[in-house]
Amino acid sequence: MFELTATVLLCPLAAFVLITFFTGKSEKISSLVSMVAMAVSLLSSLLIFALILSAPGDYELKIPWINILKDLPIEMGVLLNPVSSVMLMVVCTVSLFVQIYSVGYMHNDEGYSKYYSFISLFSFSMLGLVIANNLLQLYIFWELVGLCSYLLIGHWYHKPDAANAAKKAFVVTRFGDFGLLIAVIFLACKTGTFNFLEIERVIGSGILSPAAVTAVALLIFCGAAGKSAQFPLHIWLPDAMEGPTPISALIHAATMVAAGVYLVIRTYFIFDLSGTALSVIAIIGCSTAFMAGSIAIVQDDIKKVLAYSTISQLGYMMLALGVHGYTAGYFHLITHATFKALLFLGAGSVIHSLHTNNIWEMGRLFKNMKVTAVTFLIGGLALSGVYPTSGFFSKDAILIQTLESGHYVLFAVAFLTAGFTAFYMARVFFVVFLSKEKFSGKHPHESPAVMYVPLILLATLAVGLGFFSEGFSRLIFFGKINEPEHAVLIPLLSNLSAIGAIVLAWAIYQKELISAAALEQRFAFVHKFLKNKYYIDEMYVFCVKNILFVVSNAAGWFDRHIVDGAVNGAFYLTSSAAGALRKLQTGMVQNYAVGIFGGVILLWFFMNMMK
Amino acid sequence: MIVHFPFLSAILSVTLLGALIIIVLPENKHFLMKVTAGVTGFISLVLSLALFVLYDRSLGGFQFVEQIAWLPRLGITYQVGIDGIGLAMLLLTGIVILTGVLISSHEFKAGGLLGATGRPKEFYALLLVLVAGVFGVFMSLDLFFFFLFYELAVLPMYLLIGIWGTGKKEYSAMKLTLYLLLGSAFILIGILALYFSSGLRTFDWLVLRSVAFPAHFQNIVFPVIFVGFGILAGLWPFHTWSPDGHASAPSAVSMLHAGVLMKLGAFGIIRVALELFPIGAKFWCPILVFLPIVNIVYGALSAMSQKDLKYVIAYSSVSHMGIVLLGICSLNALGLNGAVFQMFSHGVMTALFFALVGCIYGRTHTRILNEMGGLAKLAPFLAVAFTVGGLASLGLPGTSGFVAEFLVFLGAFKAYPALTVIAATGIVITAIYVLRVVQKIFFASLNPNYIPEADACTMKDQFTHEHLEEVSDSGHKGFPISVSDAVLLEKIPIVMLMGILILFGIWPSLIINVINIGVSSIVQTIGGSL
Amino acid sequence: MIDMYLLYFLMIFAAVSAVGVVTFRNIFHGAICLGAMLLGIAGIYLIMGAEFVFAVQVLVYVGGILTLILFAIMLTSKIADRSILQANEQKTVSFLISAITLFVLIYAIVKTPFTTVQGPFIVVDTARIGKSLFLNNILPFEVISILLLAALVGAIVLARKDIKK
Amino acid sequence: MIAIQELLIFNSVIFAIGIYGALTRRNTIGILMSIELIFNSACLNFIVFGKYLYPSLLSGDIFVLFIITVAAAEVAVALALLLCIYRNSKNIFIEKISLMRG
Repeated sequence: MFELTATVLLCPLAAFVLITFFTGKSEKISSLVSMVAMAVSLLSSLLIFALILSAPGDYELKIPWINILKDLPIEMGVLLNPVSSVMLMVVCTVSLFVQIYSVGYMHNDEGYSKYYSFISLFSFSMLGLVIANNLLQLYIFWELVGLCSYLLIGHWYHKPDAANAAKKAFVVTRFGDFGLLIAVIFLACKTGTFNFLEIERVIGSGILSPAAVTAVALLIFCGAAGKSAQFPLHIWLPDAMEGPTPISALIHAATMVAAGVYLVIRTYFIFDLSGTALSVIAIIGCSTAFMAGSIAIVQDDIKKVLAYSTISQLGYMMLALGVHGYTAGYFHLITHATFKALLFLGAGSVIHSLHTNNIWEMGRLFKNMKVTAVTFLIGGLALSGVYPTSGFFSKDAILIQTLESGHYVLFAVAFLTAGFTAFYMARVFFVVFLSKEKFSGKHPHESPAVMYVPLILLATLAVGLGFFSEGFSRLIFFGKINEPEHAVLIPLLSNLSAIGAIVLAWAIYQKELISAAALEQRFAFVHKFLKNKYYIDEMYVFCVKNILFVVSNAAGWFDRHIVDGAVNGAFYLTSSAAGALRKLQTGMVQNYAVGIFGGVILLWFFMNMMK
Repeated sequence: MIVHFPFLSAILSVTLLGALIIIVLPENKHFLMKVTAGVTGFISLVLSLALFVLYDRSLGGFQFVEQIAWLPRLGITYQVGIDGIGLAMLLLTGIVILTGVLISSHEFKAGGLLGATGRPKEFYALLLVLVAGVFGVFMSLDLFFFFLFYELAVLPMYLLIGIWGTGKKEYSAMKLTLYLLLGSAFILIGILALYFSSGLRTFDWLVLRSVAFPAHFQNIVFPVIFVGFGILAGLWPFHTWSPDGHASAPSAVSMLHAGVLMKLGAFGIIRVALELFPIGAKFWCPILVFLPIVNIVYGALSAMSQKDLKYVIAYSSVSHMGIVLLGICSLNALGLNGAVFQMFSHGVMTALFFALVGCIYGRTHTRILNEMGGLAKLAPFLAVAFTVGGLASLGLPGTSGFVAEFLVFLGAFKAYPALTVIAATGIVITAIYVLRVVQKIFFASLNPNYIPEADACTMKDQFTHEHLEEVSDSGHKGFPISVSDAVLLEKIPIVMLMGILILFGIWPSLIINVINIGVSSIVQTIGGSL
Repeated sequence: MIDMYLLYFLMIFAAVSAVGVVTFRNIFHGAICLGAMLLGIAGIYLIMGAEFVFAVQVLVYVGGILTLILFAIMLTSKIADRSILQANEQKTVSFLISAITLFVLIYAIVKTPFTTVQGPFIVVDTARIGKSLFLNNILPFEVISILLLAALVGAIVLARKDIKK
Repeated sequence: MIAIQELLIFNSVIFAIGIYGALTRRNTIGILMSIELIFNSACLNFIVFGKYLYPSLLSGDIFVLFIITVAAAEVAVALALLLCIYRNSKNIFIEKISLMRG
């Protein structure tokens, strides 16, 4: 089984190396290498999953990496269990589909080979993260996916916005990573190991005080929040849409941003010990979901809508984990990966044909792009949680879990957010695909087959995955199997609300029964507030400008003027003393002569006194 | 396996011989001088590598020891030997000198950075003398020779910066020299105190190590030596020579200086302060640890506010040397291993940086960040290399910088949890300024000051008035400068340095196993917790 | 007895001339005073029986050095030129210093008990001087001749116009 | 025959005047002349000591001869230097020739 894991992991790495050093000149070979490698990985991961399915359990492989201390081994390793094997499949699948899709999307792009090499590197890093058997390895790959995200967001580096967005993404997530790093170090120092299973065992024995557990959990969550774009570290994700759309689909919707959730799942045994930490996660997840969902309603950029939707859905996952909905959260992660990738790729297809991101410059695309429209609709329905798509199963599981855990306020907010979700998706769908034509002089056309075939496949998954929810919950659970409740009321209610929201959107944007402009006028304040994304970016800018830059400039100034000033002051003192003494040397021989004779006289007096 | 070839003396004599040959070469044989310097660097690297391979890991301790009585009546012996720590440093020096010589040999071409000053003969001779001094420090087992080599390494810097530097070079050279001599004064006091108080009248490090000095003596002398060497290691608040010095020095000198010379300070702290004064170390390190913390955070913050590329790199060196010193102050195996590994890693990384800065400066004729932009289009190789260097600098896994910083933080956390958390904020700030620099130089739209080399001729006639105005607005007068990518002579050393960064990032055990041999004996001496 | 009065007279004459040397604003007048002083001293030599020294003093000092000085004055500036006039500087300090020096010297002279040989001055004839110079002091004599030669060459080299310019 | 002290005091006076002149004259030639005063006072001192203390010896006379010779050489060189300076700077005032000022 570990040979298969090695295959999964090393194929993309080999592809990266090959493309970077050898095939960079030929675009076709580069993309082919990358895709073949990914296909092999996908097959291997499927085999691994099959093996795991046949005998569930933890399979571990350890390889020593750095030997300094006997009682703190630093290792690399593989941990295969249902959780990781499922994630392997998801990553490989989405990555492969995105790579196929990119053949069309990135056609004629200047950095085509570079794109494929980075995407291979990303796949490698993401897979490495998934199979990591210890926190350090996870952290390593965690940073590497962050790097790939940076590189791929900045794919069109000559655009200032892209360059800025890339930097912002890296730096903001780095803030989160700081917490994770501290957590890793803290755990290593306290438990003497990085290994997940051993940490679980050691912590289980109660070696850490409850406060310490909470602290560690929150620090880990800090990292997760950075990567999974949770409030208040979510600001990088919308900007990250500057990258190529397939990248948004792969990294910023399906895989990397889910890594934060995956991290929490991997270290759930820590969170499970701390009620406080769980509550924090739940509250932050829920508020993120609500906030991002509400912002998504007013966005004009199709990718931004999806980006905020991603943040919102990640908030859902966090909420689920916060209310002991381990299985539900993870399941939503997987379904979300498929339908959000689908949505992004669909959006990419539209953008590819119209060369604009603004939904108000689209319209009635259903006529021209049937496949895209239908698959986008399926994705949208899945996201809205309409039966029988996969989103229905995963999202309702979360809602039920929240209600069952007794967090009524959170449930109410989450329920409302579900309504938002349906509304903004419907808004986008109607405006882009059904309403009046708003583009002129352009001739939208259906994308080539390399682009729509992945769409169809992903759409199939987005619909089909939901039916595996029971099997999933038997395979993946924390503690005890959480038998899915066959509650009827909540799914019914949520579906009704979703349909209601869709109808509302239909009324506003399709039939224009209710004027959107009038609504904007009516709720000008709310609209402005949402349009400006709760002014969080502004707050950050304010903080960075007024705190960080001021502090750094102060440090720079302090260094130049105080520390160095002291040095230069010493210089100055010496040289001015010398300058004063220098005046004695007038260059006038007679002055010197006065000195000579004066000295002689003084000497004489002195010698007389000595007598 | 004990090999009787005198490797260490061979390294020393090869570098000195190289300097001698360059001095006697005729004035106009520039190519021969470069070749001689290159060959000298190459031989010393090969010899270091040979040592690295031949060093018996199972035996540990000091190997390849050579001993010649020099002034027996004063207890001065020419005694060299190498342990794990010295080995890593030797390897680093070999790498940096070779790459430095290669980089500077390109800069001596007409139109290059050093082309205007010329005088390659003196330059290379001084460079090799400096390196001989550095090699000498890393292998000396006699405090007299230790100090002698130390001064030999420090003093040529004055001339190298004062003559071949840029900007306010005289000021920088003077400042640097005065500072380092101040440090030397401290060190000399410490060494003499050792010499006289031991009662043995010997400079032999091995003998002195076995002397148990009384606690109060250790407590007095330790901080003196710590600060003395700390000045060279960029210890706050004695670091301000380094930004000015690095900014003014030519690339190869900056590479050697930040890459190797600053490590002499840290190495001296380990070799002299830590190993000879274990009690003093235990007493002082928890107090002195605040300075490295300030180094890390404050250095990074200062780096963020700089507008000059070289100053950014120089302040980042201050910040990174803070990590080294933090590791040393943690006094445990993890921290010390991390510190030495960081010395190695930062040496390579900063050499890479300064090499690149030289390449960039040679092309753009400015080091002000705001005057650059979009160069990735014209010089993709430099962009990639700089990004790799930057990633190593911000401690990205996969580069040696991560392993080093992680080990240091791990070790330091065991000793000073709260302070380590503060220090670790440095890595966030580092990310901010490194990416900012990368972005300002290479990304975003191309600054109109620069055009591709191919367009230089064809475009010259087409410059409209508006274009020139636009150009002059951005602080550049006159025609745009054509910018090309790195040439082979630049690519070789840069690729070498990049490769080393990544190799040791992926496979740190390769060198940590050796370092650990040296470190574990220190930890035993200190008797600290592991 | 006449000798003694003459001596006093010459001393006063020389001293007044010396004051003139250092106080005249016109450097030319100062030079004339110097000549007078040199002659006065020469007279003292004569009275004290040092005839050869008297001759050398008159020949070398008055005839050579003074002439040279006058030449220099005239070469460097016209006599009527303002630059010949000169004011003295740092007078007070200098006066104090020279006064104290004088006091110190007089103090020493008065305090020291000299055992002098009584009787009139013995006249030294030139022949003895010659013998002494060429027998006992031949080496210093030769050395001083080399010095003179060197001074001669040096003076010529220094004073000639730079041909290159 | 007058007392030795009187002559010595006279010499001291000349010497002091010479010092005064050397310290105050602005004209370089004036300084040179003042130095000549000092020389003369020294010469006379030699003669006085020779005549009063060791009348049988010739050392005083010989010394004075040498001093006069050296003085001549010195004046020659000094005046040559002076002309040189004058040619270069059109000036012989001492405060103007302060090239060695720090």
